[in-house]
Amino acid sequence: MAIGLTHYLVIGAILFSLGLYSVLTRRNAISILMGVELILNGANINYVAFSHYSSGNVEGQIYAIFVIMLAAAEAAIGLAIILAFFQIFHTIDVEAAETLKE
Amino acid sequence: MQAFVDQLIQEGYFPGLPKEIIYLGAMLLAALVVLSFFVAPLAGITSWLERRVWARMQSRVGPNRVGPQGILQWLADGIKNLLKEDIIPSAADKWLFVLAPYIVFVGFLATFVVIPFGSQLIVADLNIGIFYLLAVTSLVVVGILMAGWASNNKWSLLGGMRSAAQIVSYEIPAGLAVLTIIFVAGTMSMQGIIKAQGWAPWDWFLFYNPFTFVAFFLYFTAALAEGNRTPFDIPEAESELVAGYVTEYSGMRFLFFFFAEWGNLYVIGAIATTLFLGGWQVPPVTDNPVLIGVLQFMVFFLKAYFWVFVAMWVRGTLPRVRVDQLMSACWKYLVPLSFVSLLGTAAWMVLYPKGNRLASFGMFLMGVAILLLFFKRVNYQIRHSRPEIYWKPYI
Amino acid sequence: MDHPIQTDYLRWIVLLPLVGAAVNGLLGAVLQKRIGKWIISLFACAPVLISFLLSLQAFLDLLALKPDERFLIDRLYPWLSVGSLRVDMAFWVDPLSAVMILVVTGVGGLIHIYSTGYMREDKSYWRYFAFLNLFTCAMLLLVTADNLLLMFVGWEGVGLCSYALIGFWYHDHVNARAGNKAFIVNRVGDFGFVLGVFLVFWSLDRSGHGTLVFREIEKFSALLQGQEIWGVGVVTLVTLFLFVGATGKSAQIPLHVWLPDAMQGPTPVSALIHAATMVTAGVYMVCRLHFLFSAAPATLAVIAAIGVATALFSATIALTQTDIKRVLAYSTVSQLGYMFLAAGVAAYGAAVFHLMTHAFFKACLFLGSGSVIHAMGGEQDMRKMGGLRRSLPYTFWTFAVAVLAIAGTPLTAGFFSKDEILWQAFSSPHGSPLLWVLGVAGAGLTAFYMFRQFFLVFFGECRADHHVKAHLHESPKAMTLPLVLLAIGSIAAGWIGLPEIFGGSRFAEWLEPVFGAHHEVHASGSLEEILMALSVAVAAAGFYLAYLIYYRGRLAPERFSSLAGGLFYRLSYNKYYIDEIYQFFFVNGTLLLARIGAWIDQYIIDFIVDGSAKTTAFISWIHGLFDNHVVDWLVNKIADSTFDAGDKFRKVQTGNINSYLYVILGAVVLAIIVKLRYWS
Amino acid sequence: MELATVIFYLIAAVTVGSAAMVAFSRNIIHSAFSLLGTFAGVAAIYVFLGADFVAAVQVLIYVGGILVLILFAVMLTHRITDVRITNRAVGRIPALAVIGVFLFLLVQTIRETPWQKAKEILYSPTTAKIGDLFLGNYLLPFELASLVLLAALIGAVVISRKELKE
Amino acid sequence: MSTLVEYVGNVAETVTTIFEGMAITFSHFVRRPMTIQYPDRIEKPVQEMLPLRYRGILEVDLDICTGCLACERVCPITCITIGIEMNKETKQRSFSHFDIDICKCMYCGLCAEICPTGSIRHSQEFEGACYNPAGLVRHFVTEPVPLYKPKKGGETDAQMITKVELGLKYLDEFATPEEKVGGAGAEEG
Repeated sequence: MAIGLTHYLVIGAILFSLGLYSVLTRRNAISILMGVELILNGANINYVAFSHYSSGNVEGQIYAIFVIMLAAAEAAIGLAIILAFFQIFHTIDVEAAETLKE
Repeated sequence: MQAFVDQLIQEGYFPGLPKEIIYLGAMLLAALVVLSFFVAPLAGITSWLERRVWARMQSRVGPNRVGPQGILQWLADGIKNLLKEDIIPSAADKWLFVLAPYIVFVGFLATFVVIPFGSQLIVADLNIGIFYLLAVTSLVVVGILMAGWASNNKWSLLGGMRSAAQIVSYEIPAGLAVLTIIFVAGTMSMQGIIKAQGWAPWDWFLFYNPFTFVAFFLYFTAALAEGNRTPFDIPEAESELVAGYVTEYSGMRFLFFFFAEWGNLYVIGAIATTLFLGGWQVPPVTDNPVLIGVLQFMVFFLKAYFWVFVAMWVRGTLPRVRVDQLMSACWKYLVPLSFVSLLGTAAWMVLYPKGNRLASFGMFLMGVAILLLFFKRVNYQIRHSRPEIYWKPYI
Repeated sequence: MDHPIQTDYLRWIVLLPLVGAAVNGLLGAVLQKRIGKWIISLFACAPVLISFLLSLQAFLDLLALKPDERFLIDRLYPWLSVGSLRVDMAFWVDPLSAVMILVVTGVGGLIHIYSTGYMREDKSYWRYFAFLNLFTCAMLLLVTADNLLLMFVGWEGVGLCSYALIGFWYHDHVNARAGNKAFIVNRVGDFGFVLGVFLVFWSLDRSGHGTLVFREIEKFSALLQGQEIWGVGVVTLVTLFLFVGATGKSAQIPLHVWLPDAMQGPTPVSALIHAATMVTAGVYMVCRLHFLFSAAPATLAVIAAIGVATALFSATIALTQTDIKRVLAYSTVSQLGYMFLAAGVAAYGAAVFHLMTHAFFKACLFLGSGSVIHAMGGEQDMRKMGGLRRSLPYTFWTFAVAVLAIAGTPLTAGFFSKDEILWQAFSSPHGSPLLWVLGVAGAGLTAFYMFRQFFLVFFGECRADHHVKAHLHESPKAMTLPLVLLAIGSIAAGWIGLPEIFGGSRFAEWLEPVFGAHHEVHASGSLEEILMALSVAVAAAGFYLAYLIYYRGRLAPERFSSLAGGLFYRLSYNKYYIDEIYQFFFVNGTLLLARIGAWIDQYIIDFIVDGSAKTTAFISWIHGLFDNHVVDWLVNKIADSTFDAGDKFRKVQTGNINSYLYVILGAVVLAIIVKLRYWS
Repeated sequence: MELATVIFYLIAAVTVGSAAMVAFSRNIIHSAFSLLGTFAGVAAIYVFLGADFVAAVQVLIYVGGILVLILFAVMLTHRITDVRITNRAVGRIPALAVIGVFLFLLVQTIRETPWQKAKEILYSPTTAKIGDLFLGNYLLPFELASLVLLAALIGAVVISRKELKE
Repeated sequence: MSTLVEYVGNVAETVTTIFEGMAITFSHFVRRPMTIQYPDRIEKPVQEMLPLRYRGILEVDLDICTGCLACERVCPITCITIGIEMNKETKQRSFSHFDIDICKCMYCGLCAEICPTGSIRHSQEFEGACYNPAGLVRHFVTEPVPLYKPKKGGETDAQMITKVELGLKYLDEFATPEEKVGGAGAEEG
């Protein structure tokens, strides 16, 4: 079977699911962040694949670049939050952050 | 290169083999040839030359025993390292420890894909060439961090993190300086950038306008920092961190790191040559394509190697900076200045969309004047200390 | 005409003052402290002067073209593109806006220079010049705008800057209030303007040619004919709305109230606002859209009526004012009335001509009065001045020239322009003899009050106190030089627009490509001469009366002020109580409504509430017993169970990303299943 | 089988494999370094899709920026000298079940949907086109993105700044 | 403003100092190295080029050693061990062993300084490498050697005279530096 759109979409879906799994099960904030990166990468593959196979122009790639850019911003902010979190709670287990619950 | 392989296939040199396999074989063969007959000697000889140059600047002699003038010293060192025991510390993270040198090496080697040694001598003239270069060199960071962490040694880790912070920081001024040239050339292809310049020095982007002139030095400084070179070699500062992230490495893996480091020096020179110094452009002296190719290669190689020499020279001159000085130099000085040069070049492009020949000539003359001033200072220093002038490069 | 010449320097006419404003506004405080005020002056004056030179360049460029092709345009970039609306950031110069930019940058530049002398002692020197430059920029944007929307930006810009400049000395509450007033009254007008713009676009868009570019509106304005909203022609409605905007900006009845109060700002600001820039915006806008106005005779009639009414009305107020600047302010309103009168009889050329001449002599008057105030140490009451002609020679002579000009003395600029207006009011198809009569009456009043002011200030005994007298001094060079230049302009500017009988107007020729050919003259040349002579005679009468009363002292002013028991005098002195009426109807009306509401609230509703409360209290006492034993038990039970339930449900709200994600994911999975099962 | 196909499957295997490492590894450092494989694999996939510029951006930003940031964060928040850093995961079984169902459904959807086909599939340099679009149709988002980046920059600085009082 | 001036000043200073520094190193680059190439590429053996005061490996001339043990006592790391025994038959004392462990020796020169006859001294030899650490302990006594007793009225044996003179010359050169002769030492005396 020749490589086609479906292959790329399936890879994207797998990456997405793995990222989701990571986000679901991890208790470590950085691991969650890594899961989010996987999710974004999965979505990006879809963008570029659609751009290549479905629309034939580069607009999908533009979206991918936007996503990458936002991922960079998100990582910076996320890690800053994690560091602040670590300074307060001396752990990065997200279960520790339940002081708002009470 | 593909055309050449196609031709060979056409002429029936490989009967019965599928085309892809031949391509794969050809690629591997080419890579092997380049690696063992160009990259490895290059890195090795650079290591030898550095020791010689450095020694002479400190009134010493340097290695001169193995082979004529010690030129085979690198080979001896390499063989010695290959024969040494390959130690993996028991507390190290074995997989990452093994993997790290390869990642560093891949990041270094991948740059050779787009380095234009001549108008024909390039592996692939990617249309995003210089961008690709910036991208693959960032692989090195990961490798260094990996090495630092996997060694399970605080010096290694500190060295790795310092190195990563340094490289990530200095990527910004370097990228901005590169961007000024992309502005001027209007392309990211390495060949395109070279073709936008001429063989004459005043056609080089170095003298295109005052801002590119500054950008060149900013780029060179930032590139030295990215290559962990003195005066920015705090990641492997031997007086503080033993050997930084390579502390625990030995044998072949150790060799890989230093291979990458010295090879990187040449890559830095090559990029600087491509961006600012007219690359392989030669005066139109002959029509013979082979001769022209050789000439172009020579010109490019020498220009690039000159900057390798300058890096050694800098190493012989400047002391190592402190970590905070390193960071403040980057963020307070290099980044704003490279922004200035970027915006200045943009303004220049608006003012003179076709460039300004007069300004280029003026800048060139200024460059010559600086050079003359420099040699005047050298002459003064020589006379001042009344040493015996000794022009012999060998001893 | 369809292919205007693309240039690239027009933008700098507008942008240079902006650059000046930016430099002074952002770095001014530092520069002033570190380097000195001269650098501020440099950054403030140089851009305007360069703009003036560029304007001259544009003017000469236009001159070099054939009359029908006199258009320069400078397109910067597409600004907005929403639906069918395409708006470019584009500046254009045609003969009309060429006149305007010359006036704005020329007179404005002189005012800038003047200000460097006038404001020298002020601490917020840089802030003043930043706003002044911004103001100039906004005004230039307004006049060079290629489309209505861009014009509106300038329109609002001058409003904003006038607010800032009028309230420049904001430490004084009165000044800040004056700024507020100007701003709010302008908003009323701007609302009309915006409605007009919307309506233009909407109705053009309905016909398939939605645009806001002037030339295109002109091209498609025929499409508006016949369209109606609520039984009124769209053109009439549009022009009326736009005219509301113009009344606000140009201080016509009934929105004129802000202008006299705007005298609270520094005097050069008054000069800039009243002579050259902001108030002329309305006139300019009407002239710019003359094709729309010409197509709406009803609006023209309204404009002419309001114009002449304003001219007369404010002239009568100016008769009795004692504040030197207020007299000038009402005179401005009055002169603007003349301009609208001209516009109202479709004599746009005359309006613009008067606008231009007025710019010169009114600027001269304001700056002269500023010089007087400067000399008097801030005193503005004319009753405390007098005999200043010896102490202030330059001011005196330039003021004299300007007064002659505004009074319509023959051979001065004011004479030619006012006469043109009056003649057009008489002879134009939209005019009538009645308008002429009223106009001439206004001219007579103008002559009177201007000479009254002139005599009060410069002749007779000095009525100032000792202290001030000792310090009387002529203003510095930076202030007298603009005065002289403006005085020369007050004379010379008229000569480019000679009436028909004296050889025809170059000015009218110049504006011809914009406004079309002259109206057919339906009265003979001799009639024009007679009318001219009459108006001069009336003005002369005004002068003579003032001469008698205030120079010779033959007639006591009280003889006039006590007419009809002083009614007229008090009316005029108190500005017909317009401010009070507005206060009463609009401000107090609102307050009264609020009070009525409060009263109803306090006495009626509160009574009902109190009464029911007492009743309820009684009933509840009875219920209390039942409540305590039966209901409480029930309620407590419910509360307890709710609490329990909440305790259990709280566990859903874990604050944990993972558990939320489970829920989200579950929903997504369900959605996909449903999609695949039932809709595929 | 064509060589390109083989390489594609190879890259896909690397990508998915290292992504799985990220998701399942018990050592957070291994997770973080496995991201390198994923990012590089995804970049290679972009190359396959003819998106050279995006691939370079992916390597530059993800590998050179985000990955290094993540590694820094890991190293700053753990006792790094301990090799066996645990990476706790809870509720593996239900999560796996849900994710499995989800993935199955996704793949099912992908297979069943009749995707639109491009007229022709081009492999041409995209950089110039992307640049034109960024400064043309996508100017507003582009500017907004720069604003977002600036805000993120300031935000990161503000958040990670040490409070002087404490 | 002053911050800007400072900033530009910093940049200018960096550029000029680096410029100057590069010039200096380049001037060194074209100088003759100070290093003497060893062991080949020099005109005569190194040992012969070394001055008398060179602190090479210690050597002892047992012929003029009085066995006073001053060197053994003064050595801070006790790398000198001397054994003296009485020969019952001849009633003469003689060295049973005289060992210097040059592994330990730190070439401080105290022993040579204190030696009354100059018998222990630094030689010009410096190549001490050998395959076995034990080889680095120098044994100067192979068979018992009698102690040296200075004869009253000077030596008569020509061979002995040269030895004694050599020792004294060494003492003059090494143990009494020039400053002591002309300066402080003379005043004290």
